[in-house]
Amino acid sequence: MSIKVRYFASLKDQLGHAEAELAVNGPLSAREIWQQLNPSVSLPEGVLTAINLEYAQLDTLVNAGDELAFFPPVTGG
Amino acid sequence: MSIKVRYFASLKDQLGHAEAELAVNGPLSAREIWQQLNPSVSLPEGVLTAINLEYAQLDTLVNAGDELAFFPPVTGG
Amino acid sequence: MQIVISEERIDPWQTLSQYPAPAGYGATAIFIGTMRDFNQGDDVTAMFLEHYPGMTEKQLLNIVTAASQQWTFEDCLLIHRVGEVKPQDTLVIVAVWSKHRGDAFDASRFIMETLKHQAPFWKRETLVSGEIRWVERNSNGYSQ
Amino acid sequence: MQIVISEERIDPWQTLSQYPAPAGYGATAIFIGTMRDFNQGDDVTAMFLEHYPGMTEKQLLNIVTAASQQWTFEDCLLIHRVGEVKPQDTLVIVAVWSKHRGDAFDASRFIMETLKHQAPFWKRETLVSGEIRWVERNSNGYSQ
Repeated sequence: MSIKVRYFASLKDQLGHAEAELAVNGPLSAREIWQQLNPSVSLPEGVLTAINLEYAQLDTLVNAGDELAFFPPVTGG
Repeated sequence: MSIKVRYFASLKDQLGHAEAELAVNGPLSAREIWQQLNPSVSLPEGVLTAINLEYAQLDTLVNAGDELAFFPPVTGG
Repeated sequence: MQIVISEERIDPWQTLSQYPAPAGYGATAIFIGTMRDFNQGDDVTAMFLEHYPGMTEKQLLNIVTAASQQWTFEDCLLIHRVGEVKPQDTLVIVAVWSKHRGDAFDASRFIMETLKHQAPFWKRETLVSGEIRWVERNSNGYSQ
Repeated sequence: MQIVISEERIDPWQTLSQYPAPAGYGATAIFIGTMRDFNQGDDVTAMFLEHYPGMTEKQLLNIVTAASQQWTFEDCLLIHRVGEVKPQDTLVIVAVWSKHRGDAFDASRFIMETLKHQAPFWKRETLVSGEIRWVERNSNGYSQ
């Protein structure tokens, strides 16, 4: 079972990739998932996160099968 | 020397005419001019007045050669 | 800046598409007022928009000038219909072009509200019953 | 109600002229955001608008739904451009049709402000120098 992780905009450029998969045995927080996937990159200040296309907190638990996204502040409009 | 007086909208309909001239010897207030021109019609509540195309008060003095207007609350837009 | 009193029907999209947009704008806020076929519980079949020629132009210019002293914008187009109008006709267009959206939003709304309470226009409605009546007062668009 | 993510250039007046206006409206408030050729002191020659497909549509729908719970309006059209854009291109259109002008003004502004802070779009600018940079943050359009 795994969680699909997506990165957008400057975060994607910084990490050098747009997507990752993390195999999990149980729920993990968004913050923990970042740390496991990017152990050498501290979570950027102001980063936003979404679970299954809705905004979430970094402490929200993510389950296997969920889509988790990390992105910088939005700048549309 | 005279003052030109104009009425608009429902006020014009009520009085039955759109314009009047009042011969004057000196300045009169807008209120006095109404009373001289329409002695049997009391000044309607909420009536607005303009002198030379700018809003004025009923107590503002009007001089010979000025254009004075009376009209109900505006309803454009 | 352009202020127009129009006795002709106004096509808002054609008018706006033909208006030369100013340089350097990033935000456009537009308000369009359209005649409805219903007012105060009655079906309205036609309307006459009376105005005070000369004072109207002067007051509209005063209003746009006051807006330009309070907010920063690149250009403003203000068109108001007069004469005989029918339901679905455009009555008024206010368009403000600015660098920043806050200015365009604020200025267009200020112009519209101030026009509603200061510009010498008066609406006379013809109801489906044949009755003709003057609209007595405009509402406040901020508190709705 | 229509929410559109567009990879094609948008002609705002043609789009609005072709949109079927709802019955019974008297007020239309429209905001159009246009790409400028200047940002934060630098000449900008092109821009790429990245977005999060799926989440974008969902968030825009959330925003319009929230507006419809706070204000009464007959219809809303919301279009946002994505992909490669050039100066003078339309980036966003918000149009709200309502019976009363206060609702159209308030709802269109709310939708625009909330979109600016919640909808997952990101701007990447190409400067005249060749430098490419991500825009870092949107400003607050109420306090400008």
